[in-house]
Amino acid sequence: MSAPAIELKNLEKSFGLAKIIQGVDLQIAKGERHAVIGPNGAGKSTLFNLITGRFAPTSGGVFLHGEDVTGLKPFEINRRGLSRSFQITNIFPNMTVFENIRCGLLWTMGYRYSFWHMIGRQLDVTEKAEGILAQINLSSRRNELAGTLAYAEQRALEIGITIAGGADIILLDEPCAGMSHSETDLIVDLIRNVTEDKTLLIVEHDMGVIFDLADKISVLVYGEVIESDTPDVVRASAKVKEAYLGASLEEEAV
Amino acid sequence: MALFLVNVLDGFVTGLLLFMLCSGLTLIFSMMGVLNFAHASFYMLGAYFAYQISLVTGFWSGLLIAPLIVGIIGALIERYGLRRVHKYGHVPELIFTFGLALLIEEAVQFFWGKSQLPFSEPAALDFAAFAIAGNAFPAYKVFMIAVAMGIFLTLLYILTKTRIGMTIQAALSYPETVQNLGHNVPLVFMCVFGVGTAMAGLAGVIAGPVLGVFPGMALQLGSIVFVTIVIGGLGSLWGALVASLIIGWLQTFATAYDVTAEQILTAIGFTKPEMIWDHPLQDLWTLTLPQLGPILPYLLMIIVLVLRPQGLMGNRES
Amino acid sequence: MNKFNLMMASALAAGLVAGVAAAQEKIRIAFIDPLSGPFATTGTQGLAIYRHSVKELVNEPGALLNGQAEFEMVPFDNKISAKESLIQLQVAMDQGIRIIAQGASSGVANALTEAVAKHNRRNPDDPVIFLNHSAVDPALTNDKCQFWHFRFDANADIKMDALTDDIAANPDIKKVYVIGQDYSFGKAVAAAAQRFLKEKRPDIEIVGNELHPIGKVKDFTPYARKIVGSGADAVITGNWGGDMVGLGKAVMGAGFDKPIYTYYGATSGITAAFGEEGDGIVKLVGAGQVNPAPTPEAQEFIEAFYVNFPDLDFGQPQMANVAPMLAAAINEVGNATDIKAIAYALEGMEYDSIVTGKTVMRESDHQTIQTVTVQGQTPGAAFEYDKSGRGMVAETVVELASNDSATTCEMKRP
Amino acid sequence: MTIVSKTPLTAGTTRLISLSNTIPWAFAALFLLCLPFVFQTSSALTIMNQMAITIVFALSYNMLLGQGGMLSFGHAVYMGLGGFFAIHVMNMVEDGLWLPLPLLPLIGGLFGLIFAFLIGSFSTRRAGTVFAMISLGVGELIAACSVIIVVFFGGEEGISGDRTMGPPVFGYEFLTQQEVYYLTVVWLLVAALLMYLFSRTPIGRIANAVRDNEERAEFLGYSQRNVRWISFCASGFFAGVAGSLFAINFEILTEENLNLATSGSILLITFIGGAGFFVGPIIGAVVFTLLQTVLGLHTELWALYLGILFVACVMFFPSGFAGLIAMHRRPFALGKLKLLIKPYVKVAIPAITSVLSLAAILEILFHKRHGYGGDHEMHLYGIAFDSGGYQAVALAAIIAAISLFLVSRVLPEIRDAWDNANHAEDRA
Repeated sequence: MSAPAIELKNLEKSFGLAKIIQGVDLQIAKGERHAVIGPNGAGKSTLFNLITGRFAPTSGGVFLHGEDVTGLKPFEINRRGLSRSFQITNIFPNMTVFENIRCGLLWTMGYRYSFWHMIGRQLDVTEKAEGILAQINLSSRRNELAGTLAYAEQRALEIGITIAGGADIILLDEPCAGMSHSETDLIVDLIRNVTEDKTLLIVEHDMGVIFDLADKISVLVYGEVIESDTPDVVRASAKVKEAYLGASLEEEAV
Repeated sequence: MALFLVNVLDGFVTGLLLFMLCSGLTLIFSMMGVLNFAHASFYMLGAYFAYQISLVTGFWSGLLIAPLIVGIIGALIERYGLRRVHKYGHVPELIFTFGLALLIEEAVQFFWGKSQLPFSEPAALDFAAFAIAGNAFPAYKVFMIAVAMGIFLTLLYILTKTRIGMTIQAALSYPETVQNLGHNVPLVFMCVFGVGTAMAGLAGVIAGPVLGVFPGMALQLGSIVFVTIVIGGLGSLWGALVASLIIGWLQTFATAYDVTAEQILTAIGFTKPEMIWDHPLQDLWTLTLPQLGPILPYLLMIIVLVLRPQGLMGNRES
Repeated sequence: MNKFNLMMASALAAGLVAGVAAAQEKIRIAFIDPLSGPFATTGTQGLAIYRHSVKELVNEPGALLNGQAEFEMVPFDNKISAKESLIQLQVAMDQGIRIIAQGASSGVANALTEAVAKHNRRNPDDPVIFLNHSAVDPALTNDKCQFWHFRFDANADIKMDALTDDIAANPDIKKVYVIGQDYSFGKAVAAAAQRFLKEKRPDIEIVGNELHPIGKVKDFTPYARKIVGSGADAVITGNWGGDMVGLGKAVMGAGFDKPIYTYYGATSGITAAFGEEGDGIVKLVGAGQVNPAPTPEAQEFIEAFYVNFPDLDFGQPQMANVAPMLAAAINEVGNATDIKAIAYALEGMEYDSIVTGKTVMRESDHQTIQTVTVQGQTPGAAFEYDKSGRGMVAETVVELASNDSATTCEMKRP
Repeated sequence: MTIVSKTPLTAGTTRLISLSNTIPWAFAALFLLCLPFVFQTSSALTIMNQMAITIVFALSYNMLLGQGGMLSFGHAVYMGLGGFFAIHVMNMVEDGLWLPLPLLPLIGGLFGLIFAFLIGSFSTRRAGTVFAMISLGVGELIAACSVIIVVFFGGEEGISGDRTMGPPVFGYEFLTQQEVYYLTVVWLLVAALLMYLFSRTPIGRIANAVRDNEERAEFLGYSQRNVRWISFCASGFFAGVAGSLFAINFEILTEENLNLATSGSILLITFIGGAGFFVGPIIGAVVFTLLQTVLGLHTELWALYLGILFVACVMFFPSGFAGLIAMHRRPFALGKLKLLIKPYVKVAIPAITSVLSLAAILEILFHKRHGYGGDHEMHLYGIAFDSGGYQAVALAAIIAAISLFLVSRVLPEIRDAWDNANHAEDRA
């Protein structure tokens, strides 16, 4: 069997004295949709930041398709086929929606640092960007400045930028945060759509979304994975109930 | 040895003077996130106001009133200028203060002309306090040390012993906590800017008789002040003090000792070319330490920024 | 929009040029010196002296072409920048002005003399003449000399010659400290000091010879310490502007009470800044003299200057020679349009100046030979500087100073 | 730290050479080529040359500030070093090196590029304050070195050369200002076009992305440092070209070409023009050169006015002149620009009067204080009067007060007209 898409080996991260991630081991197979849940402050975002190179781990390792990427910079990890979105909308506010998407495309389409291509003439880029715009349903807002979009549209754009480059591992950090039910449904459809045949790692508070989308769920509590299995098993797990569902989930559901 | 001692004292005076400017700048930067490019211009304003006042009532009242006027002007500029620009972001803020520096220089020339003004130390302090091996140490410089130390101690006291000071200090390290100052943040900003500029004004009054009062005095000191707080670490008061003293001594000692490149090069085994005036490396051979003095702070800053971008004692990055 | 602006720009510029080009029957002299910025005082003062001398010595007496013509000074602000000077030179030439006067900063003078030489080489039928009234870098009349440049001030070497005469006559001076700004002029001063002292008083020891960065030193105290520490009996410096004030105040503040010989240690706020402390200590070497007025005409002339320009000082007497000497050359030629002939007429001209005595424009290098004096800051002088109640009084007077000095100039004449 | 102003480049799929893109360039070229027939004096040509050089320099600066979000206080270094190398090469040509003058800017550009590459290797690691401070330090350092390293920089008097010593190009030896003008203008067009095209390449767009959000760009596969570094190098190249053009025009380079004042004024120029727009620096350069040379001939206070304009610009229209013009795009698109004409004209007269009378107050006060003593006769706007008494100031103050009052009366009308012009449907 080939190496897992993402493998974390005894990953640890401390800020000063505070140990935020304490020895996480996790394997995510290729093509799997994997969700990470856990109460606030469990270290989910930190875990994302460790995988994507935003922070360097204190110890342990991160492997993509068997390759050690521990301590690499975000752009180096991205070039190995991993792309992520952010919990707090992170787009290019002073550029148009179309350009936002296009920025996500350029590196993987081989334009890199090119100053000898006229970008407007690269029909392959344009076509692909238009395709993604259609996919995230923003074609009509194509020439608006991204900063002027409505919140839900910005979230969609965020996902669009993330998947534009065609990375085969997608990390989504609370894509549905702050959305209404109808908007959430749209986004979930979108996510399912765009991550076809890809490996997905997602952090989300909305349990409906998680159980709807995920093939496997890992539960992170105080920087440790206490359970990692199929939704049914997790739902039934006493450990999880005790540590997480018992207290926090009810709170969350309010 | 005697000369060494004299230079230590002189460098100390220079460093403390620099610190008076840097402390205000640091205060403003820490609280408001604004790198005030015009800080040295307020220093210049202080000197000019003090000169004008001294014509009427003498030096001592100028020492008190001039910084006050400068502080009020600073507060007004914050209220009606900076606050307006604040919403556009940090770069326009920096550019605003840059423009302010140009404008103040022009305004000063408009009112006082372009020549150096005869602003001298008060007669009461116009004597040599003591002499070390024939080198007189003017009483005025002793006074400068006293004032600078006084300011430093007052500042230290306010920052560590009073409530408002604690809050300010917290804000120095954790900018987010500025919100804890309560709902009237704009007023606090205005006061901080006023106090910061008033300190620059005070430094101007004190430095005027020694360094001269002329329209270029802000420019001459402007970038050095920046360099100092960047070396010390943006937002760190102790860093500002340490960096000020380092630069004060660095410059004093660099000018005090005539180490030449020729001595060094000969010492490590090179021979001086005979036709030195035609040699492509003539400038290398004729280089002396005093020549390099003024650029040492910039060199130091670049090295510090490359190796330790947060500065010597800074605890946060830009 | 940019095109529109450009058009407006050009329209404005053209209107401007056309406006001034409506020439009067006056002979115009372009005065290109700093009139704004940190050195504006120097330029403003020079312009005032020019205007005064044009009025008193040429126009009112009708001394130009039998009263048929008058001089007019046209000021151009060069902001003491070489680039700006070249632009102003171009503007002046476009306005039909062929006589250029400049003096503040040898750097600018170097740029101008080259530009003038280039222009005259490229336009041999329409030459321009450059009258340098106070840029004293010796190179201008030595290695860099050229036919169209005339210097009316005594150059740095000539001044040093006079200055060292004064030092040589003072047996108390055994050690001298030379300090200057790190650029061509400062280096020229240092070299000349060494040369003349060695020649005139080999027993004098030069205990310090150093250059400091120009305009960059905030606090001269460390330099002052070195000077006091060296046990010097006199200081020689070519510093000007803020560097002069800074150095002077620091040296005196460090307890130095012996002579400080300067090139530019007076007026423009410097005398006021030194005040009482500088009395009897600060010396200045310069062409001509102000206190006491050397001639009754000079007395009258300078008095009138202070009446007309109460806020300014009569600082550089030799500037008053430019207009009358130029007038004499034009009179000799008979018109003001044949610039080449005027230049030839200036060469070798002898002139009896009211302020600088017998004055000769040396043919070999276009360097004026005239009276050079060493003056001391004295309270209660008749013509005061900076309204400070003190002025510079001549102490040593050298007539036709350095008359026989050598030059490396190889003048190429058209 | 990001620039707030918006990028105007909305075109995504337009072809490189579309008609609408070519016309402005062709028009600009034609216009520039015809200018010397209108303004024939050498000084007008010199001013135009200076403008052209400033435009190239400002555009290169805006590659940093506007396009890349890097605030530099030391950009003169690259222009100056490029210029110094160019003038040394010019002197080598005089000694026999074969190089036609029109190719000289390439050399200067190359050296600008080399130094940008070296200095950028450590300065572009971070944006924001750290970048700004390093640029300030490097700028001061090189400017100070210029006085120390005399062999290369010529000390205070600088290095001069003679452009006419190279091989003639098609019979031209560049003796006249006119020939130099054409050389400069061709380079201006080439450089401006290249910089414009650069902004439309992948790296140019990613530079915008890094300016807006450097972290996000990193997660798209781009190293923010490399993106900035490349922009920095390109900017250095064009600054070097500007420096060479300076060398060709003025035949002299001095410390002034490297110092903080020059770096500061290019920031001022770019900002006044509008850093968020490609044409911004062009407008800024033209306005600045005019203020400096033309206004400078008429008043000693030009720098004061410039300072006031600059500060007012930062406070009231931070997107610069170009931003002011761009604001009218919407009314124009709605076909309602004409609604604005009447109120604009109405405000223009009192506004201009108030500006002139306020300037008059400054001028009279200044004349009173610093004018040639005793001589209180003053000429202003073609009127001769006595600046000694208080009458003149009082008169100017009254006029200023009245015209300012009139301006304040017209303002609501403008505001209404503006609202109206910016809405598709008519408002009562």
